[in-house]
Amino acid sequence: MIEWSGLHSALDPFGPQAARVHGLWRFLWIVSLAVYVLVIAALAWAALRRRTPAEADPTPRPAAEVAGPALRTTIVGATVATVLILFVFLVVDLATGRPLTAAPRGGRGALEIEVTGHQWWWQVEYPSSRPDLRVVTANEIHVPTGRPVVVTLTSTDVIHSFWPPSLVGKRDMIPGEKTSVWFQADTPGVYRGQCAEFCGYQHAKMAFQIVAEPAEQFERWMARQRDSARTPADSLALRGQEVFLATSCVMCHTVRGTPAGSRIGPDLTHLASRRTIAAGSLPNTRGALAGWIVDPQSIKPGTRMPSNQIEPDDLQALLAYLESLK
Amino acid sequence: MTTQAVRPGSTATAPDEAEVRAALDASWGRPVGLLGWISTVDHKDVARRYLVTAFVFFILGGLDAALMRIQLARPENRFLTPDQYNQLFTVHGTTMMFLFAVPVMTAMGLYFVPLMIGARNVSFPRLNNYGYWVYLIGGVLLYVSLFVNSAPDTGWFSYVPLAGPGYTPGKRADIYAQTVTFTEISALITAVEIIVTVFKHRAPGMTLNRIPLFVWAMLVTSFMILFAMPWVATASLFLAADRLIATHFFNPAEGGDPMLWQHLFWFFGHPEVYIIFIPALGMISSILATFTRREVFGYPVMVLSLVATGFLGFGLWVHHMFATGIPQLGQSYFTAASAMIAIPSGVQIFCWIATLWVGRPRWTVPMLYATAFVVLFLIGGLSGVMVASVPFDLQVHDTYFVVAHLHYVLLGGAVFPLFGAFYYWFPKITGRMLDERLGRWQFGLFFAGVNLTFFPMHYLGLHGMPRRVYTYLLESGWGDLNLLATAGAVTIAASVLLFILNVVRALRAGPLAGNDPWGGETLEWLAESPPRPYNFAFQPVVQGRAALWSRTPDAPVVVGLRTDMREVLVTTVMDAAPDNRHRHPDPDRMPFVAALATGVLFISLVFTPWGLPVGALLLAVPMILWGWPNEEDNEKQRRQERETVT
Amino acid sequence: MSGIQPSLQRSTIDVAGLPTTVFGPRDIMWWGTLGFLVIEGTTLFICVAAYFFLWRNEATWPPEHTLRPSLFWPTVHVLFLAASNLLARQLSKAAHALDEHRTRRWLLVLAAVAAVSLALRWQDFLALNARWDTNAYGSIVWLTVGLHATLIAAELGELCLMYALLASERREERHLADASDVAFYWYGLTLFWVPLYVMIYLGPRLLR
Amino acid sequence: MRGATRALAAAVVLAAATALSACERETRRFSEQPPAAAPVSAVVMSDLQPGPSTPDLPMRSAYEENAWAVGEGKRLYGAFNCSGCHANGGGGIGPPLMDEAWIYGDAPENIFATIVEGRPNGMPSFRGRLGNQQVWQLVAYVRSLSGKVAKDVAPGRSDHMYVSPQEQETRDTTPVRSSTPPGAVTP
Repeated sequence: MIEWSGLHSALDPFGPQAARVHGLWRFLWIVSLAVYVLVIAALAWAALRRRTPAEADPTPRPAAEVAGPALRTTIVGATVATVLILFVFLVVDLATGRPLTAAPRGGRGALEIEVTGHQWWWQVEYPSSRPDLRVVTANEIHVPTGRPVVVTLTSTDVIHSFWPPSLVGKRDMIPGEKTSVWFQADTPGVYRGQCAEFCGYQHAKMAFQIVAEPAEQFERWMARQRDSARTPADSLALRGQEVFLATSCVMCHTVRGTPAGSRIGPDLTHLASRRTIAAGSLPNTRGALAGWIVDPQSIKPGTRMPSNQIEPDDLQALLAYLESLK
Repeated sequence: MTTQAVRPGSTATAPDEAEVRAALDASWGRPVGLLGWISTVDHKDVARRYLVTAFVFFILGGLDAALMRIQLARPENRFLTPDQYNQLFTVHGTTMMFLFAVPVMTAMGLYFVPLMIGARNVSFPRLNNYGYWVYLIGGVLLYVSLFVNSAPDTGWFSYVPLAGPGYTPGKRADIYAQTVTFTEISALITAVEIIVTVFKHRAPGMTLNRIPLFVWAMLVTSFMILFAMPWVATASLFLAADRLIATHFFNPAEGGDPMLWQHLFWFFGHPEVYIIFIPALGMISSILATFTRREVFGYPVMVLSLVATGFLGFGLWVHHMFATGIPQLGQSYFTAASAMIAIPSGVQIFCWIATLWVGRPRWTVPMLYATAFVVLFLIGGLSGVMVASVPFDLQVHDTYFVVAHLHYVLLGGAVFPLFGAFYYWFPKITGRMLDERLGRWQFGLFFAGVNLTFFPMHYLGLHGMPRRVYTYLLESGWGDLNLLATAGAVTIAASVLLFILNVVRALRAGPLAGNDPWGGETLEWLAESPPRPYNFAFQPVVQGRAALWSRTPDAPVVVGLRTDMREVLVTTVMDAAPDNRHRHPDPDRMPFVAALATGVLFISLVFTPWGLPVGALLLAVPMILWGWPNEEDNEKQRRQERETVT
Repeated sequence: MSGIQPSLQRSTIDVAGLPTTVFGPRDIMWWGTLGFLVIEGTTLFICVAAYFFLWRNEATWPPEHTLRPSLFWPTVHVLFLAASNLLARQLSKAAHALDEHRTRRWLLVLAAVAAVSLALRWQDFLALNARWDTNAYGSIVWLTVGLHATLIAAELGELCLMYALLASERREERHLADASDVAFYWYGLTLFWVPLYVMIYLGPRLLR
Repeated sequence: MRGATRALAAAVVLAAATALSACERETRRFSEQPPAAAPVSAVVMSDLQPGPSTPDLPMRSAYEENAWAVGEGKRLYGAFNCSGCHANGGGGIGPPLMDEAWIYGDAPENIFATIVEGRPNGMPSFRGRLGNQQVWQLVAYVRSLSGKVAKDVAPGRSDHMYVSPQEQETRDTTPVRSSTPPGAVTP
């Protein structure tokens, strides 16, 4: 059961890319099963068949001497069948592969996103020629349904791999290189993705989510993401902002609209609008957030976020502030 | 000159066998004591040590896996930390590939190739001994590092930049690099041994088309080792240099390239699979022939398939890198090549089924294992064809689907035949029989355990579970199948325990085997069980492809080699016609000392570049003494020993 | 199925008349030498592959701010090594002729050649004009030249050992075959260097 | 026989020594307060003391034998832009960190104080902004820049442009007390 973390299976395709591969899988599976049953049946028959006394002669002999010409023909036939099946496999493979690697239809209309892998989170950027229209967020990718999305991938440290199985197969993110992949989500929903190249201690908990929503809703989301964070109205959250800016938070995180501008960790400008924290490891609830701030190392040992000793009052204020970052 | 020198002797010239044996026992014996033990040059001694050591590493690697399976049995389990888990999965993979699979396969070759071709020993016996000690040092290095919490933790594939100096501080990845170096040295030595032995030491009459299939398999494997292992050795040299002396092979900011590592590694890594798998094919052919009482169907086709697999194995490496974004044309080529390698494998399976069909099968434990090979390997082979497809691979690459695939290939395709081979050849190695009833239980448990552990993993992978994760979320829904897999791992462990029990019982009180308990086809069954250090009192002359089955009662034997010292017959490459006599080395301690010096060299290279000159100087001493003839001294010593005994 | 029961009555092949000193592919040491040449050749080939792989990443070769390798000493060295094969040939001939005295002499000459070659190798390193830790180009050329240098050093040791052996009382006729294998190894060693020289020192000039 | 046994024993001892030294070097301490984690108060800001003077106890940084901590220090050094002033140890706006000259002392506690408290002429105070563990990691790394940690603990090259030899290669030098911060010598 997948509750808050999203759909995550190559067998539950929700886009044209994953659907094609799913079709290919069904073909492969059925052909393989047929081949397997045939070969094992032949093996069982050869092993267990009743033998005439002449056939059961224990004197060692070359097999070819005992075998009739029919056996040789059978082997040649089986080999030819193998070659043919492999040939069909190649054709089907190419037929599936070409449209997958080809640029998406409606090329110019595609949404462009840049995703950068970090140990162990994902930086998501919606580029724009106008700096004020750029959107930077983390670990959660919003896309409109029914529109191709081209993702440019790179990494700042080690090799990661971008993989939302319900939408598209994986593509490695290699430092010093740019790779790309495209997908399209047909149905609104939350699709989980996970790093698929071993990248160190928290490879297991380096996940992201793709939230597919109708175009209007997506545009609304984009508009909100472009905004800077509002200065909180209530006093507790205001004090939380002070805590944020006075402690170690500010060393790594950005909250646009405040002096906090470090790019080492995820951008927190609209943290409260996200579904999860800690790269898809925890639901974005107050309790989880508090636990994550105080003791991230017991949730994700080795993560780059240090443990923080914060007075309980300050923590409550900080949580109130972070929850105000809608 | 050659042919005239060989006199097809009359029927009355054979010397008395008892006398010959006594003389050979004296000249081929091993010195006593610990020093004698380390100085052995007998291929069987060395191979037995390889086998036992590799089996110990198999158990250690299995324990690594068991700990991983405990950790993964439940979601969000806290049995292991990610640090420990990463070390364990790295050591598991490195152990199974470098310390178990390759050495155990080549060790079977080292033991049985000389016996099967009717030779007295391998070509370069001291080098052979050196190779074993170097391998042992490499393995001990890895496990010492694990026990002091310094084991490599970047995977057996050790991708940069993660394994580079920037992201793995300390010495963990350096230990990986040097472990690889040690095992590659040993594997390369074994490959040269086997190739030259097969080329130059075959018994007279064993022309190319009479070479047993197992020997063909080992020959192909050795050639693959020769051309594949230098790639990973060089790659690990680059890695060690990047980490120790700040070279930039893998640093993209200075013109290096992380992809260089992947190409170098997989150009070795893919042939590696066939290096493990091809000897297993040879084992199956041996077992099948003996227990069906038929020479394997289609000998030329079988040999060609082995050779074709050897060649094709080098053309597939990129299919491990589809997710990195290889150009479309390249992808299609590698898909086609990967699919093509299914053809020779298929042909061999068909030929075996045909042999079984016309044969008179006896369902001993080795036969059960050989048959299970087809049942299991076929699953791995078919899923292998699936992952050759780029679009499909992009979904399942680096997921548990691939974990399932590779374990079906390596366990089904290599470990099952290997266990069959253990049961089959155990009587030859030890002189005693393993218990059939225990063997059947062991087989059953192993078969069930492997399927229970690895079959569910196909499903897990398709449902998105990536490899190399130390845990997974409760929400993922992967918990139940993981628990099942852990139960399977327990079953495998029980089976391996049963095997150890069987071996211990057989060694203590197993029934004596005699020379030829199974009615075997090939020459090893002509020798005693266990064979004497010189293998055969008189080297046999081969009269047909099934060396023993075609042997006539009046088959000629080779005489005229000296018995007062070690001398072996060298034959021609193609026709195995007697060509010259070679003075065979005596036991020597220097290979052991040289291995220690090699150990100092490479282990100190983990810490300082000065390890190279210092280690090289250290190594020079035993190497010079090794090159210096010591036969006369040995002769003197032997005489003294004999005098003190009498 | 039990073991043979050789008796005085069985037929035999008598090999007592076969020679114990043979040369070339008839000798197993020759095959061993060939095996190691194959391994070392493969290793150096991998360096070549890595060199061209890294080349792809750069707009210019050598990369910017890196000097091209100098030519003079490396060219002297490669010509010297190529010419030394004539000496190795003499060694091989002397060994084939079973002439201990001449074999010893040529072993000594070749050892001197190897020593000179090691000294020239030092110049080869200097001529690279790049350090191993400046960039990937520097790394690959240094390592390639260095790997080949270890082969020369090992061969120097082997030559000295062979000379000492043939000068000692332990010498036997069969050791002359080993001496001819040393010459065989020398051919391989020098043969490897020629393409490596072309790649490392001429490559950046030839293929721009 | 005896020779071999002795060689074997030597090898075992060597291996054991290497292995033991590995224990501390390779530990990954993701989360802990280092043993010397409260030394901010231990940093003496005044030379005056009541009673007889206490002898100086040299302090050892908690992480100088731990490769992972030094590596983390290196990462933080880059992440927090220490290189903005100190470059990769060669100095710039701020003093170089890889030479023998130390204005405020080269001892771990001195460097700790310099980071936490800041120094006149431009060194900011990181008090409250960094956890003690992070500061100690930085201290260990800064000391590795001038060869003050063991070679097998010091980091190797990073995946960046080549600017200076890797930390493993820098040699330890006798620290000299330098009186004038270079930043102070302004025209």
